[in-house]
Amino acid sequence: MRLASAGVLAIAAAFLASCATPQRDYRPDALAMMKRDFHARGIAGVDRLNEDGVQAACNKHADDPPQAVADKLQKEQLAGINLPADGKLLGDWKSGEKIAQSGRGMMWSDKGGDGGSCYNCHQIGPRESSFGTVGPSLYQFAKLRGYGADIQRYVYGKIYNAKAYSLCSQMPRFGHVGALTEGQMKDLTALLMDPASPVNQ
Amino acid sequence: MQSTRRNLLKAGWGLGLLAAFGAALLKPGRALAAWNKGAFEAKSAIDAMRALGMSSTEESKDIVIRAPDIAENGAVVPIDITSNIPGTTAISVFIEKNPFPYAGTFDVSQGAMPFVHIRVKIGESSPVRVVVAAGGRYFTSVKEVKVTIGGCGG
Amino acid sequence: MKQALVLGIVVAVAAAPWLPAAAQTPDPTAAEFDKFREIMEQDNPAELFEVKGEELWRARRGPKNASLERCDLGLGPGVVQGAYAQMPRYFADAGRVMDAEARIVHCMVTLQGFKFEELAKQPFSSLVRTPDPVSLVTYVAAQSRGMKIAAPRGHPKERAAYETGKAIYFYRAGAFDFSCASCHGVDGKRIRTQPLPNFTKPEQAIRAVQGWPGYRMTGGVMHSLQWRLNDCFRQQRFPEPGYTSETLSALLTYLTVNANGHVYRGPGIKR
Amino acid sequence: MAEPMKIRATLQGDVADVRVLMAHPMETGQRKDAAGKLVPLHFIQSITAQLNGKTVFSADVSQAVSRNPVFAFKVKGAKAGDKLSVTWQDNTGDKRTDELVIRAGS
Repeated sequence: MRLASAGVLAIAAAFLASCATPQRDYRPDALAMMKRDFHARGIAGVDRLNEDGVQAACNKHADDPPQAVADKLQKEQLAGINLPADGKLLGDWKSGEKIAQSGRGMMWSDKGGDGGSCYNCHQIGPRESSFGTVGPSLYQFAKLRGYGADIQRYVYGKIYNAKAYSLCSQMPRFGHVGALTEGQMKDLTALLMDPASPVNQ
Repeated sequence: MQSTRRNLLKAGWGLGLLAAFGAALLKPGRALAAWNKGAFEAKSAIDAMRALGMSSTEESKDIVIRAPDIAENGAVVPIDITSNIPGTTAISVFIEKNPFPYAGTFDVSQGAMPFVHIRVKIGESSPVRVVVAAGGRYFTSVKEVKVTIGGCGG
Repeated sequence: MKQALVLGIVVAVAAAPWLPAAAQTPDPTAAEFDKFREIMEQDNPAELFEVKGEELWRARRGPKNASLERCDLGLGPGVVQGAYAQMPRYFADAGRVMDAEARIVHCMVTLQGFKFEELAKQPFSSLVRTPDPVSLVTYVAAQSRGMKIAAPRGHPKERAAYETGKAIYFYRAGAFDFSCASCHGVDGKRIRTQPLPNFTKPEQAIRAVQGWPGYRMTGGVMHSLQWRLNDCFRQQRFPEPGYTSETLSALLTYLTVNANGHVYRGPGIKR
Repeated sequence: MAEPMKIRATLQGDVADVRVLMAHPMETGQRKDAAGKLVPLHFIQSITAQLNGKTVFSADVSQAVSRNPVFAFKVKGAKAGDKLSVTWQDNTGDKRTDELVIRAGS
């Protein structure tokens, strides 16, 4: 009796092990399949299927890379952020609101960059009720956190390259990939940081 | 005059009413007058109502408008309208913020219940006004529909 | 009496300024949409395409002047009932896993003699044209209305398609570093006002299948899952996936298997 | 040209709950096509429903009605076996009539 049940257990354990064991990594199969099946369209070339360093680290570690890996890559990303040469980080918040509203840019149906898609994921101004919730609310951003130069730099830098602050953030790297111009990023920074912006009322 | 009574026009309603009646008489077999170009091309609800001869309207709680507070998509907004006003003959719909607010009239005087379900385009958040004709009088009710932006906007 | 006659139309509802609440659980906007979903589904223009698809299914067409009534959707030649709910599946004659539309297109090519390149040229609906495979897949899907989703996992290629599809789902790349999971990887989020189901969870994965093929209110056209995935990749800032390609069948295998066991309600209506 | 409607009628007592799907582009005249040209106004203007040949419901509508229109209304005094027909006419003069025989309620 005991023997029999032990035997059953052993078989069950072996079966479970065979199911659970060496989880084959299907990522190479997936990439090979995609490379076979995708084609360039408009501005979206097939080179976009290739991972860069940040993407590779995040893909490999399911968006949770070891601290050392994250630190090293974040430092590199931070070093790539070009702050405006004139030292001014605040543009026109009104234009920033328009950029935040537009969900276009960098798709095969676009000519290049366009908007910031900000409202897709964030609550920002008080008048727009159609806002996404993928990212945190930015309503009253500076009113709650302060208007200082360091916070301005952080906002500009975060828009330029969110991965410099959190390696596997879901936020795009707008400046890094050229989706937004310096002027546009200044306008968006103003939307969040200008004391006159409706965001801070 | 009752304070609840809202009158729409300064003058000319008698004429409009007469015109509507005249047209209806000319088209036996069909309850509605000829497709009212003037009303459909009016750029405001008040002008459309004037063209339809809706001289004065009374607010009524007996008109039930079931429409979303927030429409998922302004291209297709479902609206159920039920009139509990005795003797209801027609139900008209005005989407006040649309470029051409008058959306249509539904004649229920010849054997239909005072109910209609429609799906309409609403360009931006707008009051949807319903006017019910009953016993030669016009009753009205309004429902605000908010139109949102869904999807990624791309 | 005439003092009241002066009034213009009274804009009765002075729109109260809508102040968004920061945290909303459960999402009242989504709840409001759900309230009207049933009404919209009750009378769904998708039915117009279902009727058209049935005509196309039975008609002798193409260079070979054949109907699709011998098309094998996995349950034997000509069996349409329940076939949609049991796809994607492995088809030995094609040597690959196919989703419903991929299989229908395969039949149009092999049985009717249509050229794949022609069918793939403009495969998605526009305001002026609904491609035949879209109507056909709507008809086929409708014949699984009320049935349980049961995408098969018996064949090794079906299991491999699931795993490959899963890897594609989580693969971040492109201009915005997005994967499918960037938007559909956590619970309770939304883009603008559109709720984002987390398809990695069985109870939410059904929402990748439910309502498709769907009559889309935006544009008022009928769309299939092939279109849905194509447009996801566009917004993911990826290059374009091939129409009915293995990548899309693999991804659909991952999504559908996750939804197995849920009841499919037939072609639906989408925002 | 005009494609068939889909009509459903469900009897509840002597009231027929009628639901109609129509295939029509309902162009507003404000949309531009792929080439950037305005697509002309093209929309259903009037709808008539007849029960055994007698008009029981009619409507005049504008281009604000959604593409592929859906209407529902309720006809009094209907019974199983009655013939219900629905006709629409658009601004180009195009017309379509479809009909069904009302079946006993469930």
